[in-house]
Amino acid sequence: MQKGPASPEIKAKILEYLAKVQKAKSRDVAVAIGEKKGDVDNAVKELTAEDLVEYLYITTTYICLKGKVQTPNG
Amino acid sequence: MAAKLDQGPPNYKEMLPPIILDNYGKWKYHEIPRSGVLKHVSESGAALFSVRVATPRLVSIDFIRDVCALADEFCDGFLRWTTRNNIEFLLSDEAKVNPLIETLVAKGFAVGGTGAAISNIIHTQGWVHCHTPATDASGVVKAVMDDLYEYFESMKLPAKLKMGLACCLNMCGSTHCSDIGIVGVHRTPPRIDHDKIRKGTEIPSLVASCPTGAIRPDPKNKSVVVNEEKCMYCGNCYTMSPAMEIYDARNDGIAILIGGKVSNARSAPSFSRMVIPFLPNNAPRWPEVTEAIRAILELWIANADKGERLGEWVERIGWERFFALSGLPFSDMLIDDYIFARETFRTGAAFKY
Amino acid sequence: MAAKLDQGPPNYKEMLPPIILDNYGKWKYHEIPRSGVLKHVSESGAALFSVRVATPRLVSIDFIRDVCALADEFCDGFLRWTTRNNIEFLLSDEAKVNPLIETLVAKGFAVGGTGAAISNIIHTQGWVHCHTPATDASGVVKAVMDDLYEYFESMKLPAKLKMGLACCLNMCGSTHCSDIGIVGVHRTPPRIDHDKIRKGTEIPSLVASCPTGAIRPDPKNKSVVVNEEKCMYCGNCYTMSPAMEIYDARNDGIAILIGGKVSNARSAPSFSRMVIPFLPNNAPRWPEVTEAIRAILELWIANADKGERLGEWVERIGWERFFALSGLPFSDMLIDDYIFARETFRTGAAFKY
Amino acid sequence: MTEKKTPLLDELEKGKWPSFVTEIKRAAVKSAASAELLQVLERSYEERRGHWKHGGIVGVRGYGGGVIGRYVDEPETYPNIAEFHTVRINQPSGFFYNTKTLRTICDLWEKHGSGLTNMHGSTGDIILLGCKTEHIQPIFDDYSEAGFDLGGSGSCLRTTNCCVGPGRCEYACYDTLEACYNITNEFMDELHRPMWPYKSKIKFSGCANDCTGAIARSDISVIGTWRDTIRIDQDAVKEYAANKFPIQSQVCDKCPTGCLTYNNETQELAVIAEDCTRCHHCINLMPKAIQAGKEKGATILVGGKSTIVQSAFMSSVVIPFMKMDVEDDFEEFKDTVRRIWEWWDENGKTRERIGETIFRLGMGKFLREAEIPIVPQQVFRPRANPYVFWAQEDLDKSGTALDGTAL
Amino acid sequence: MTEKKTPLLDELEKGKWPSFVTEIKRAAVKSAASAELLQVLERSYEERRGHWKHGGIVGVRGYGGGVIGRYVDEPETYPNIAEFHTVRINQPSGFFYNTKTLRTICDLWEKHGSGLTNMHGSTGDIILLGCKTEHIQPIFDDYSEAGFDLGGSGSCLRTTNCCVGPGRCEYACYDTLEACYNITNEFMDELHRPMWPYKSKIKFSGCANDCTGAIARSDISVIGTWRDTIRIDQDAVKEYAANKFPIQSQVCDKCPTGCLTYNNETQELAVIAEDCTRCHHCINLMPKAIQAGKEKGATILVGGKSTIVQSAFMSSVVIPFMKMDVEDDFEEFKDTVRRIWEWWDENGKTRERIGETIFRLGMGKFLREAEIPIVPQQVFRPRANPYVFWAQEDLDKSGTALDGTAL
Ligand code: SRM
Ligand code: SRM
Ligand code: SRM
Ligand code: SRM
Ligand code: SF4
Ligand code: SF4
Ligand code: SF4
Ligand code: SF4
Ligand code: SF4
Ligand code: SF4
Ligand code: SF4
Ligand code: SF4
Repeated sequence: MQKGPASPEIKAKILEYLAKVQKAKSRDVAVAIGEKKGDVDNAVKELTAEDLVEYLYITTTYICLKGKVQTPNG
Repeated sequence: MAAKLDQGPPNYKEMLPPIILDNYGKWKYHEIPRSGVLKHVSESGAALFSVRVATPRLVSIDFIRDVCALADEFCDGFLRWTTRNNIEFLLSDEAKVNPLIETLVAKGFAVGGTGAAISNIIHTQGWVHCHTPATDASGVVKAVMDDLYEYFESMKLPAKLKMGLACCLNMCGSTHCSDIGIVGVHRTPPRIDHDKIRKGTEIPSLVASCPTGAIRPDPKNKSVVVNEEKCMYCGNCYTMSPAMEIYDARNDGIAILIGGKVSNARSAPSFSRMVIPFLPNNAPRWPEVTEAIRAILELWIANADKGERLGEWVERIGWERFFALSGLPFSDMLIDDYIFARETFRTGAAFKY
Repeated sequence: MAAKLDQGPPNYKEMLPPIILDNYGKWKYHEIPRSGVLKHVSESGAALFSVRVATPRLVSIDFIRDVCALADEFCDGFLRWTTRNNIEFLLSDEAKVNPLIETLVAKGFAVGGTGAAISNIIHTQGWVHCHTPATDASGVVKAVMDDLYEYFESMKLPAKLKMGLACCLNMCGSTHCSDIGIVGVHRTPPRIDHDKIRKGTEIPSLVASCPTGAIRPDPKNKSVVVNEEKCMYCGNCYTMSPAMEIYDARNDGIAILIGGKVSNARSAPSFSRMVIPFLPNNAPRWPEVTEAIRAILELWIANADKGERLGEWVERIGWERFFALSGLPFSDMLIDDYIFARETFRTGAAFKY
Repeated sequence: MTEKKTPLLDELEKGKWPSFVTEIKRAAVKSAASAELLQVLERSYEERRGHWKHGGIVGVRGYGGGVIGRYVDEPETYPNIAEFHTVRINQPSGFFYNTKTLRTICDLWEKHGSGLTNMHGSTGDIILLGCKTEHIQPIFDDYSEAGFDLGGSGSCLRTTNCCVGPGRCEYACYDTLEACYNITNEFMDELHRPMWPYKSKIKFSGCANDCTGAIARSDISVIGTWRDTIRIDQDAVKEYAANKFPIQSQVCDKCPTGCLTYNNETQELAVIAEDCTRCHHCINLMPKAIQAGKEKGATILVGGKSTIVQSAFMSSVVIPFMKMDVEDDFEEFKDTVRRIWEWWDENGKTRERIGETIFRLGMGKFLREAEIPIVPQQVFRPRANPYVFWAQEDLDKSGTALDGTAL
Repeated sequence: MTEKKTPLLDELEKGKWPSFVTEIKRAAVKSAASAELLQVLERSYEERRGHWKHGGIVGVRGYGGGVIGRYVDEPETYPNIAEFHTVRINQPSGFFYNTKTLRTICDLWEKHGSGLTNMHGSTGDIILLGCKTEHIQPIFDDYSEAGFDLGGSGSCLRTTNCCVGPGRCEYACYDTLEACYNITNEFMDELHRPMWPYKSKIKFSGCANDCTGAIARSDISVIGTWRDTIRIDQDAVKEYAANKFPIQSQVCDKCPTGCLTYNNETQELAVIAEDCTRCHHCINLMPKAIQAGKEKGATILVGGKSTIVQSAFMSSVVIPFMKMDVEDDFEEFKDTVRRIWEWWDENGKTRERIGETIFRLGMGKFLREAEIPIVPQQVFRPRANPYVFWAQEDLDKSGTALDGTAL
């Protein structure tokens, strides 16, 4: 994955895309928004630190907008 | 104060006793003066004694505190765990070894697991914490190790015996390369709660979660169907959705695989192979499982050459001979029919009876 | 007269000499008094002498008639072929053995192929008669056997050496389990003649003819397209339609596989393994091929234990060592990437350099 | 005959190994087709490519195989080999001949074809190499009259084949010659009328040496063996010892199971019977002293084939020991093979050899459905994965309500 | 605490092996959650089934893993374990501890959670077993403050793990403890931010004994070895001989390559250097007399994993020998691993471990594209099929006109 500050445009595109789906693999996000996967991963790192996006581990790790996917008892 | 991100694990250097810091990388040889004790001698002549003690792995903080008290008393506050969930007390003072062992024995600790012994069984969560187990982990381990305790505290086996237990096909216990592997197996496909699926499950992810592609969407029903011929009962779909109940109290149980190893000594690492496809979950003490394992173990003890791991012995005599000697039934369930099956077929006319 | 349907092959009983009829199934042991001669002794004490003579397999009727004349003179009119295209003259009279051999030698026949020798090379049609060959068969065999003739007429190898040649991947010569296998290989996908396809080819059959599913219909074009990534250059499509030219004079050639066997003696039957992915079709005498084979052979002779087949030797020393000793380049082409590749990967940390 | 030059091929008349070029030239003296073959072949040597096309149906009435159609790619230049088909004649068991039979073969072939043959094809047939379409039926008629029949081609039982067996070999554990003959005759329909997904081959080897290469080359491999223990003649052992034969190093040390011990003092050999895998090594080295046990028969293995599609397969054991008795007319074998073919015919895809069908659908399923008893001898080792398919009807389904309550 | 009965579990307090039931009971004294766990577990023992559900997001800010969400299936009955999540704490290299550190772990866990742990999880983490969602961030904050970090979960680099190595073992061929520590710190993003197709594990074993089980259990297995020849101390050999240690039968006869010879008279051991595969057997048996060579490093193997989907894989050799030097900051290793992961991230399907990706796409392609030199040590044996894929651009395409004429 890339290092250093992430591109604000990519971050915006990721949020926009994640709003449309329940959850997604970062590779699929990269393909969908036409960016390099490494850049998307880097942007996601910042978005999670900003509490906008979270990782979701069910058999594999997805990303989704914070709070979008419910817990079983929730 | 905010948490520090990415600071990494504690530095092991702070955890090393002075004798290790002084002799780091300079160990010359070791001896096993008695079962449960390793003596490592450095080029400098310094000797480090490790006293190995079993744990149930699932321990309370009070257990750890007890252990800490002993380590403070005998080991200047240093100890370690092994890759097999045993504790090793690290002593630089030989004079303290026997007192430590006496104290340990008095407190009911199990000392052993070195050399040609059974060590702790690598195992997993089971009914204690996981969602897809086909059996318990800690309970089976307890039952088996109680039964085989003599081989933990002595060193009278032909060679080391490494056991692993996993409570489902995910095989977190890495039983696939163990001398004896105990694997929890479901035997029935998931039971689908269509209402639950309609309420909450994202169907594409559910479909994708099945490793064998056994789950198809059923748009009419707004649910899914399972192709039972393709299902190998792994429970991955239950991980994705609680609507796919996989446990089945009457049909869950245990399979036994044997003969794997990972060391490169003598023979290449090898997979364990299934010899018993199913034994029932006869909790709390799984007598069928303990008996089956003891029988295999005793056959090995009686027949193996010195230094021969279980799998090395079976490979030497031939699996067909192992079945003859053990009296275990051989059935089509034991014949591979998965991706790499071909290499298991006997492409030759030479064999025993 | 109308032909008799389904009368089956001629009855072998009519082809057996009296000594065989008398001692059928009663043979006790055999000796190899000299290269090319087998002496089989019966429980009755009777001795049958077989004199083995090479053939080019592709023979004229006049050759067969010559042979018949000899068989009449020395063998009461009885002889046989071996499973490896040699002739065996069957003599019940020991006194005739040497005279026969002298006559054979005088006429230029090659006597040998018994015991620890190279026998005839099992081979196929090549440019003589087949439509998909990537090399000739008989010509390569002639070149190789001329070069290795000394090992046919003597018995000084470590063990038997069984060679096979197939002129394309169909492997009619069954080179896949030979000590040394010579395989004709195309290296380029078929060249499609779209006009020809439009004129005469039934496209569904053409699509179905490809073993790897590399051919797709191209309805727009009324033809087909080949997915070059999937094509392994077998030429099966050319069998279905002459519009799929597969030969490619500049790129066709020969691959060498070694170390296979089929007997169960000592070790289980095993596949041959590729050690040279390509040598050019340097007709008429394929010097690169004969040199490569001789080099492998001499390495084996110099290093193998007595009685050790080529593959048994390589397995004992390790393939990595074979490459080091032979100086043959190792490349990704030799690493399996097909269905059963996994078992060829070195899942262990022990190896030589 | 035209006297065209063949400088490249002429190179292949040099050297000590018998030359196929010489043979083609001999045939060319009498056959215009063979003469043209020489020309085409010389061209192939120049251009390094073949000149043949496959194709079309060339056959005889009532049969579906036995002939391979071949056409030269430039019929105008080579009119005599415009058609140049192969006829496969089923060889006698063990490739045994009397000269009369051989001469008949030659005479008929001189009359009808190129005068070139392969003795034998790689499957076992007498290969008559090169004739015109119009000659095929007459060829068959003439050969038939003379007592011959066609071999197989296409998706049928191919020409069977066997080792010399009891005809000349002390190792034969069953009568390979008779088995091959008898069983071939039993399956005439299967041989002559291709009706299966693909080809199927049977080879009969009298012992574990497998001199027909059955395990690699036949879908059904019949390999002689015995059920009891090797027999050792201690007197003969002493003779080997007297002749300074290295019994310890060559025989005992190379016994794969280490079950043979040689006592240097008593000069006696001993075997641990239950450890011997009947690999045949010791017998090969000391045929005068060691022989097979008394209870003889064969191991039946299934699935051998060469490379195309799924890789080469070797046959693998399905029946460790079967009696192969002439007296019983090989009935058990025939029955078994019928069940095996039936299963394959039912389940195999087009162009799928039985080994591939078994691999695709599972050995267990195959054995179950072909009603073959399941024994550990069928595998080198059991499965390494836990993916057992459980027949659901055998399980206790009484407690599996969705909510987990017992029913 | 309520005093419910647990007759089945009580059975597991009998016997000599330490009892996990006793441990849960000890924790139950202080933790209502652990007390309820005991009840649920007793029920599991009665009903022979589990009662847990997976799910949902439970994590800490900025991280994508390290916590496993767990929920009991009857939250009303068991409110204290309605949420009962696991927190994975990255253990120190080699599982070494001082008691101060351990007590800190205990104290913090007493404050926030069930008081139950696994020492250690099967991957290597300190497992804190059972806490509520609301406690997770505080747990992390407290542990972080005390110098701990989370381990991995999800599609990331998982917590790495190593053997005791130079800390206590004379066999260590490189510094496993430092390698594990240093390399883990290098890959913090990969460990904490799951972004790959699936999980990836690294285990470091100091020698061929592989005491971490790396070859079976890690995608990247780093196994210590040496490049030159074992060193034999003949005096020490004589000592073993004096102590009647069976050198010939236990050491030489079991050397897999037969390259060790013992001279009974001189009591000396000799090795044929080029035949030794460095299997470590002789060193294991005679650690005082035999040691590794001087040129030490590691073999890098790739692809190990357990059973799910394509079967269990063992790792296989990609780099036979690599220096693993602290002085170089393990740069070569880090570079290589980056290329390997990049290739996998590019080519792997979702939930495909790297071993499966390599198997699907071909070892040759993987090695080429990850720029790893190709050597025969990577395979047990070469391919048995002739299906070589030829890079078309490397071939001579000048003579392949459709009609076969040279161009
Ligand atoms: C402490 C530990 C390493 C650690 O970092 O924690 C360790 C320590 C030693 N191992 Fe190990 N091994 C340890 C797990 C393993 C494992 C992994 C496992 O158990 O899952 C293996 C691979 C198992 C396999 O092959 O399936 C392992 C295979 C070996 C071997 C090879 C045995 C063989 O012949 O196949 C040796 C050599 C020997 O025993 O002579 C060995 C040798 C040793 C020595 C003698 C090394 C030394 O000189 O210090 C240590 C004492 C061994 C003993 O107990 O007799 N160790 N050893 C692990 C103890 C686990 C436990 O609590 O029982
Ligand atoms: C004549 C023939 C059978 C036939 O029906 O035609 C035959 C005949 C004999 N074979 Fe064979 N074998 C014949 C093909 C084979 C084959 C198949 C092949 O060549 O494709 C094999 C399997 C090859 C393989 O393993 O790859 C074969 C593997 C053996 C072996 C096992 C050798 C080994 O150690 O692996 C023996 C035992 C021996 O040589 O001691 C053997 C032994 C024999 C004996 C000694 C048997 C006997 O007592 O009569 C015969 C003389 C062998 C010799 O030439 O030294 N025969 N033998 C075949 C001669 C072919 C030829 O012209 O050269
Ligand atoms: C003539 C013969 C080679 C020879 O020179 O001896 C031969 C020649 C052909 N074989 Fe073969 N095969 C011949 C024995 C074999 C063998 C060896 C054997 O039977 O022991 C094999 C390998 C064993 C096996 O069956 O797998 C063999 C495996 C193939 C294959 C690949 C089959 C597979 O499943 O992998 C093909 C391709 C096909 O069937 O389409 C094939 C296809 C062909 C065809 C029919 C090519 C075609 O597709 O039209 C060849 C006709 C050549 C011609 O010009 O007559 N031939 N073929 C052999 C038959 C002679 C005979 O009847 O005695
Ligand atoms: C906690 C632990 C078992 C234990 O009791 O020690 C564990 C527990 C789980 N494993 Fe595991 N695995 C654990 C080590 C392993 C290992 C062993 C290893 O790492 O050496 C393996 C086999 C090696 C491997 O990676 O292949 C392992 C192979 C799996 C798999 C199958 C992966 C595969 O590719 O075949 C799964 C299934 C999955 O990923 O969806 C899995 C999934 C799981 C999940 C997350 C179940 C799930 O899908 O939600 C389990 C959570 C249980 C729980 O209640 O917390 N776990 N898992 C181990 C981690 C503790 C730690 O961090 O130290
Ligand atoms: S083996 Fe299965 S049931 Fe057991 S802890 Fe791992 S995932 Fe859970
Ligand atoms: S149990 Fe496993 S194999 Fe069966 S449907 Fe669920 S995910 Fe698929
Ligand atoms: S190997 Fe290929 S080219 Fe040669 S005869 Fe067989 S099918 Fe024809
Ligand atoms: S040469 Fe073979 S693989 Fe290639 S397209 Fe033709 S049939 Fe298919
Ligand atoms: S297979 Fe056996 S019986 Fe047949 S010829 Fe060969 S050695 Fe003799
Ligand atoms: S047949 Fe083979 S296994 Fe049996 S004693 Fe002889 S050499 Fe040993
Ligand atoms: S792997 Fe080797 S170096 Fe590490 S602890 Fe085990 S024996 Fe020692
Ligand atoms: S390391 Fe293994 S191969 Fe090398 S000498 Fe020692 S025992 Fe033999």
